[in-house]
Amino acid sequence: MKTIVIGVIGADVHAVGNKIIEYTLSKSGYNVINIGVLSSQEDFINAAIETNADMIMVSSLYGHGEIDCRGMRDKCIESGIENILLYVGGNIVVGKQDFTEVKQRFIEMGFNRVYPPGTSIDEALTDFKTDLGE
Amino acid sequence: MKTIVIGVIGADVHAVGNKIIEYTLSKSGYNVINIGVLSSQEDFINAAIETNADMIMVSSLYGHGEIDCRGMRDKCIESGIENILLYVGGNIVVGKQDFTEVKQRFIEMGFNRVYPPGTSIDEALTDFKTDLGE
Amino acid sequence: MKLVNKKLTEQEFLEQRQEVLKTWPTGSDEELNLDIALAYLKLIPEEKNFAIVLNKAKANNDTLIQPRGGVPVLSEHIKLLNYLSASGADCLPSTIDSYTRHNRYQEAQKGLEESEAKNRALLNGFPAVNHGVKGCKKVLEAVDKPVEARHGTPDARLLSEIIHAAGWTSNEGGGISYNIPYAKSIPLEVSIKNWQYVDRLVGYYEERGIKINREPFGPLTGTLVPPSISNTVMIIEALLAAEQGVKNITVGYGMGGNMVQDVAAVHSLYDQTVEYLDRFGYRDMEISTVFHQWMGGFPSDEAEAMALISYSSSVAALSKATKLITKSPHESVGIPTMEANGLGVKASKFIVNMLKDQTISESEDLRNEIEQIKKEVNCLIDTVLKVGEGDLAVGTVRAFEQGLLDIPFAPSKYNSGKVFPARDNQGRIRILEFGSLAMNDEIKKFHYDKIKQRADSENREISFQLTVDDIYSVSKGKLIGRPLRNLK
Amino acid sequence: MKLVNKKLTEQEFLEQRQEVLKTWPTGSDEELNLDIALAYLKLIPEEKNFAIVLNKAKANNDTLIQPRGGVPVLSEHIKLLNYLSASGADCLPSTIDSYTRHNRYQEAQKGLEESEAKNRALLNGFPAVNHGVKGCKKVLEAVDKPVEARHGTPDARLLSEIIHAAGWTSNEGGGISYNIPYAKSIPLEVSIKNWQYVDRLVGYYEERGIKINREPFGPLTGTLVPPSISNTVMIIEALLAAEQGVKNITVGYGMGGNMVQDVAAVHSLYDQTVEYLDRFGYRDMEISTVFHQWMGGFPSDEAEAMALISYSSSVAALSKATKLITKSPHESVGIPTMEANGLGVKASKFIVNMLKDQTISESEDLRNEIEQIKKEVNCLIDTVLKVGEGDLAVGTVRAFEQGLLDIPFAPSKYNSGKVFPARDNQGRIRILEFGSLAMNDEIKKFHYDKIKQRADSENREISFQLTVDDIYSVSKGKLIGRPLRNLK
Ligand code: B12
Ligand code: B12
Repeated sequence: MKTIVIGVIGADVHAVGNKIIEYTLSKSGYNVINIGVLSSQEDFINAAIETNADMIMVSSLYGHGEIDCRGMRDKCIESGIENILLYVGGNIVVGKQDFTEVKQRFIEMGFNRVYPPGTSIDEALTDFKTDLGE
Repeated sequence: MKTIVIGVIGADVHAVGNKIIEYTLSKSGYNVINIGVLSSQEDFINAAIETNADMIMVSSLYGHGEIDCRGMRDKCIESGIENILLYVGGNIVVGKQDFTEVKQRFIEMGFNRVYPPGTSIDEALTDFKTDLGE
Repeated sequence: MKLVNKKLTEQEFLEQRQEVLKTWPTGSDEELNLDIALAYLKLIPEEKNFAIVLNKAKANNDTLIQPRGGVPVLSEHIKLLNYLSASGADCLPSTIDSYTRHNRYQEAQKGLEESEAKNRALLNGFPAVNHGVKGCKKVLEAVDKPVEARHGTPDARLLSEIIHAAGWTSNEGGGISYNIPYAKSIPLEVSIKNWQYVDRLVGYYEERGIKINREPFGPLTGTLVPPSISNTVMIIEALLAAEQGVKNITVGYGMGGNMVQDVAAVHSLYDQTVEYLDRFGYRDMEISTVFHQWMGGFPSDEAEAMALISYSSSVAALSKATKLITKSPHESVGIPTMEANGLGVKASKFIVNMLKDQTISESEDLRNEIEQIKKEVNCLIDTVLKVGEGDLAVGTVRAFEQGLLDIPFAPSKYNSGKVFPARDNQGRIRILEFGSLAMNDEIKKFHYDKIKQRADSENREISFQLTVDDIYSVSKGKLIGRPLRNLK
Repeated sequence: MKLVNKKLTEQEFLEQRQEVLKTWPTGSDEELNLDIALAYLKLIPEEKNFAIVLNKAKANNDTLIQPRGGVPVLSEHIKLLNYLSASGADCLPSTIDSYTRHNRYQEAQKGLEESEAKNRALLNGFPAVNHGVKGCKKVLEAVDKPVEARHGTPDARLLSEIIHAAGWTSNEGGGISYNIPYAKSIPLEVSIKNWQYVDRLVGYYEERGIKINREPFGPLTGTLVPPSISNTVMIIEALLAAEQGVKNITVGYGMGGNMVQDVAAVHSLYDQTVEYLDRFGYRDMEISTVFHQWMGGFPSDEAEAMALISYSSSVAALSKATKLITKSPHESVGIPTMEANGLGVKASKFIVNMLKDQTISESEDLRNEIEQIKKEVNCLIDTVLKVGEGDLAVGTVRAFEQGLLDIPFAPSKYNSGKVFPARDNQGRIRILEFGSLAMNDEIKKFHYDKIKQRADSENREISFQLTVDDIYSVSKGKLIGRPLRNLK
């Protein structure tokens, strides 16, 4: 059973999607570690280390995702989980921006996959399967 | 009292604006000759000659205005009322087109004033005053 | 032949048919052979048969979405319909251009050719007669939903022949509703006869097992039409159609703007249509209703237009009409682009889905409004039958002649044009000036009181100015045309 | 100091104030001197005083339009507000960014500076504390309508000091509504105390003749919140505010989606707020209501979003709420551009004007729904008072502790999170899983029956899947999340 750490980063309190993600991933056979809303980069990384997780799935809905996610890959590297899969989704920037550009910014930050607004967790499930080698 | 011939040109049956125009112009002190809907260029010109009118006000709502209005100034010239004021308004072409271009087309046809969609008769009243030298 | 409300014999029909098909070259296409046409219609799958699609929706309590739309060039028209279908339309239109509506096929031809040449539409619709059965079949075969001709044609005999032979299984119109609001000098007698023919054609197909839908045009002039007047016209046209053998009828109503009155109008329209058809002995009828989004002057602001479209859809859904005819955010300006038309469809579809399982709760107010409309309709139809000495068609002609039936703002000289409506204090459409309209004193008093109440609250006299203000009001963002000085 | 529902003495308030103002440099601006602030507030014209504008609207039966909106850079924020005003907004917002909401002024400062440098908003709102009184005054002075701070801040003491001293005459929030849905680990006791302070500040001004409006945040998590739960929170917050001297309160409600339930919710909210305030002896209260357009997940299609905005507005207008908070066609994607925000305002304004003179007719169904909500609210508030041994503030904390009060989907660990809602067969929000929610058996049975009826009609068991489906449904264009296999 693969382990996925999920949570909502920064000062973000959008809890509904997070609860649905937990429900959907569990139902799909993953071991889900949900650190909830208002979580820092450290919270995600600590949870991943403790549970020997295969993937960190960052949600950011409220718009500050860009500020909140900066340097997260570096922190992973410092913490010795340099190869962990790092995904981000939700409404990760402020406003309706050109998504190719947005994606580029997050890829450069070291995220493996970056999802545009409106991608529900169900739609992303096949990606996880592929990337986790299932 | 100035005399204005009004009517709706071509195969156009939009009668509501026409009735309101009659009401508004009469109330504003004009002698209104209303030839109604489904009127041909000849109907307008004959009415203008018969009543020695100062202005012909063509309404076209249904979109065929461009076809219906072609050659109207020439017919006025032929009929000896070459200097009559010729106005057109309503929804004079098919669809939402750039109005400066539309206006140009009708000016070239010999219309003195060309009104964009949404100009109600009340808004145009001051133009008539000016042009009729009142 | 004298006008009577009686089914044309097959022979009468076929004789007239010969003349009809001669009126334009495309009338002699071999696809217009009735056997060939029947064979073609038999092959049309259920999901493209308008009558069947409507029956299913009605059984399911669904409100189907249908935009208006038609452009002159064939390939562009097909593109438009497919776009509308993809946007969520359940039924497809083909709006016919105005020259065709007046049987001016020559001018339509010119407009079509110029549109093709200039790559810019010069006609306000699809000239189906000029395209002929072949062109119309191409349309049907290129789409995945049923197609209806929507027009405004006093003499739609050739047009109807062509579209039905091409597999379009619905036709809008009627002898009154496609004359009085759409023509100036065509006698009602003539248009009713023409539409008896159109209905007889449908009856011919029905007798041979082909379901075809007919849709009297409810909104009439689209301008402050009191529900009882349009409902009366709908019921008369349904009865006239039934007599010619039409079985599947969708009676229509154009939104007035006050929610309770609009819902009441659709309910009473349905009830009374069924009731009258039954009373006159027409059996096995399939009746549905269609609601037209606001048919009067639209606001020019596109966000406001979208709001009006959405509001109209809410009312339609609450009325449980079987079909909803949509408008676009370009309405006040001109024929919409494909994209703008699609926006109207999407918004409308969203709303009917949101309201699918909701109903307006039964209330006394709603019941009263329904009763009021029914009373008025009965009053009008009784009079029509009386002056017609029992014949509905004759009665209709005479009633219009004498102003006993009268449609506000209509261009026809066969309409007396003495009725003026105005809104009451809740925005319901009432009658300010009755002319000779055949309403009894109790009804007149009801309307007078309602309008008086409004005029009083606005500190002004009852006058035509109320009507004028109400004509403009919705396009200016208000339901009731109240004088500005009374608003803060 | 122990939490009790008792007005802070002026001394307690002023002592606490000293500490509050120290929490960020802008707190020491001299404009925060209460006499200077009072003098400034006294000069504000009536049309910029939120409380007065609301009172007038209520007297006039109007529904005022207010969008959300806030951007980090001052000049851009002013531009935005003027644009919204020109689009038809009657009241102006200043939505505060999320760092400020969590008192992380340092991060807000960084975001503000980066936004100014990059010419692109990196904050999701206007960092009012960082802009300080001077910046906030510039906002008020640049516009022609009243301004309100809208946020989600458990500790809004400094923020409230700054905005009121700058002449913003309304403040959204409350000790419950700005904690449970907006925080994870702030004890309710703490946020209620903080909001007692905020309310006491308003009371301080009120005592000196300055009207200031307070608006508890009705929608809570915006996600399928049963009306009785949010109404209960509203009434508690109104009572807590009144105790601190607040006089002008606007209680809120977030649209659920079923028209009858929504209208019933607003009616009962108003009635019961007035009733409870009266019962607890608060006199001269000015109460109005605010309706929030759909607060859950929006459809991404902009035409559909406009339809949802318009539908929400229709319901708001029919509910006769005094104010309507609007959304934009960009809702599902991100903070709207100024233009997109304006579209939402225009559409909403159009609808409330169209429906100004209309009311939903009184019906048994509506009355029953109102009675149901009132019964449930009474049941919850009785329990709160009981566990609080008569003290409302204490009772609230204990009720949440024990799950007797419980808000669905809230992130706070001080919320038990055991309540799950689902829609019934008409789309009304009912409670599927009560947890420990303090409802009696009769109420539980009512909800169970309603949900059972829906589950049966969909051929499935009652389970959390209903809730999940209902969370997604509106964004997918349906009110009720029915399984696809049952749709044709
Ligand atoms: C009501 C209506 C109808 C009614 C008309 C009933 C009747 N007999 O009068 C019905 C339903 C029958 C109808 C039919 C059709 N209509 Co129509 N109709 C409208 C609608 C909704 C309102 C018109 C109206 O009465 N407005 C209220 C009056 C008071 O305003 P008005 O007519 O604009 O007139 C004022 C001004 O224009 C101005 N004005 C007019 N003339 C002049 C001249 C001058 C010199 C000046 C200064 C001002 C001026 O002053 C008037 C008074 O203030 C308009 C769209 C809209 N405006 O929202 C479409 C509209 C005019 N119709 C249109 C069309 C295409 C048709 C149809 C072909 C059907 C179709 N495809 O949908 C048929 C045509 C029938 C025919 N042969 O003419 C199109 C025209 C498209 C275009 N130009 O590109 C419009 C714009 C709708 C659209 N966007 O598609 N219609
Ligand atoms: C409900 C809601 C709220 C509620 C939240 C209640 C709660 N505590 O949960 C309340 C009202 C409290 C709220 C508050 C705020 N909100 Co809010 N909110 C919404 C709203 C309407 C719906 C969110 C939701 O629950 N959707 C339903 C769930 C099931 O979907 P979801 O959250 O999108 O999650 C799914 C997907 O995104 C995806 N997903 C999520 N993460 C990930 C990660 C990966 C890797 C993958 C593959 C998928 C994935 O899967 C999830 C399940 O399918 C959205 C707009 C919208 N979507 O319509 C705005 C929205 C998210 N909020 C927004 C904002 C700005 C705020 C506020 C700042 C207030 C404001 N300015 O209006 C505050 C912020 C509070 C804070 N500190 O975080 C903005 C964000 C703007 C931006 N990014 O540019 C949005 C987009 C609205 C908008 N257009 O302005 N909000």
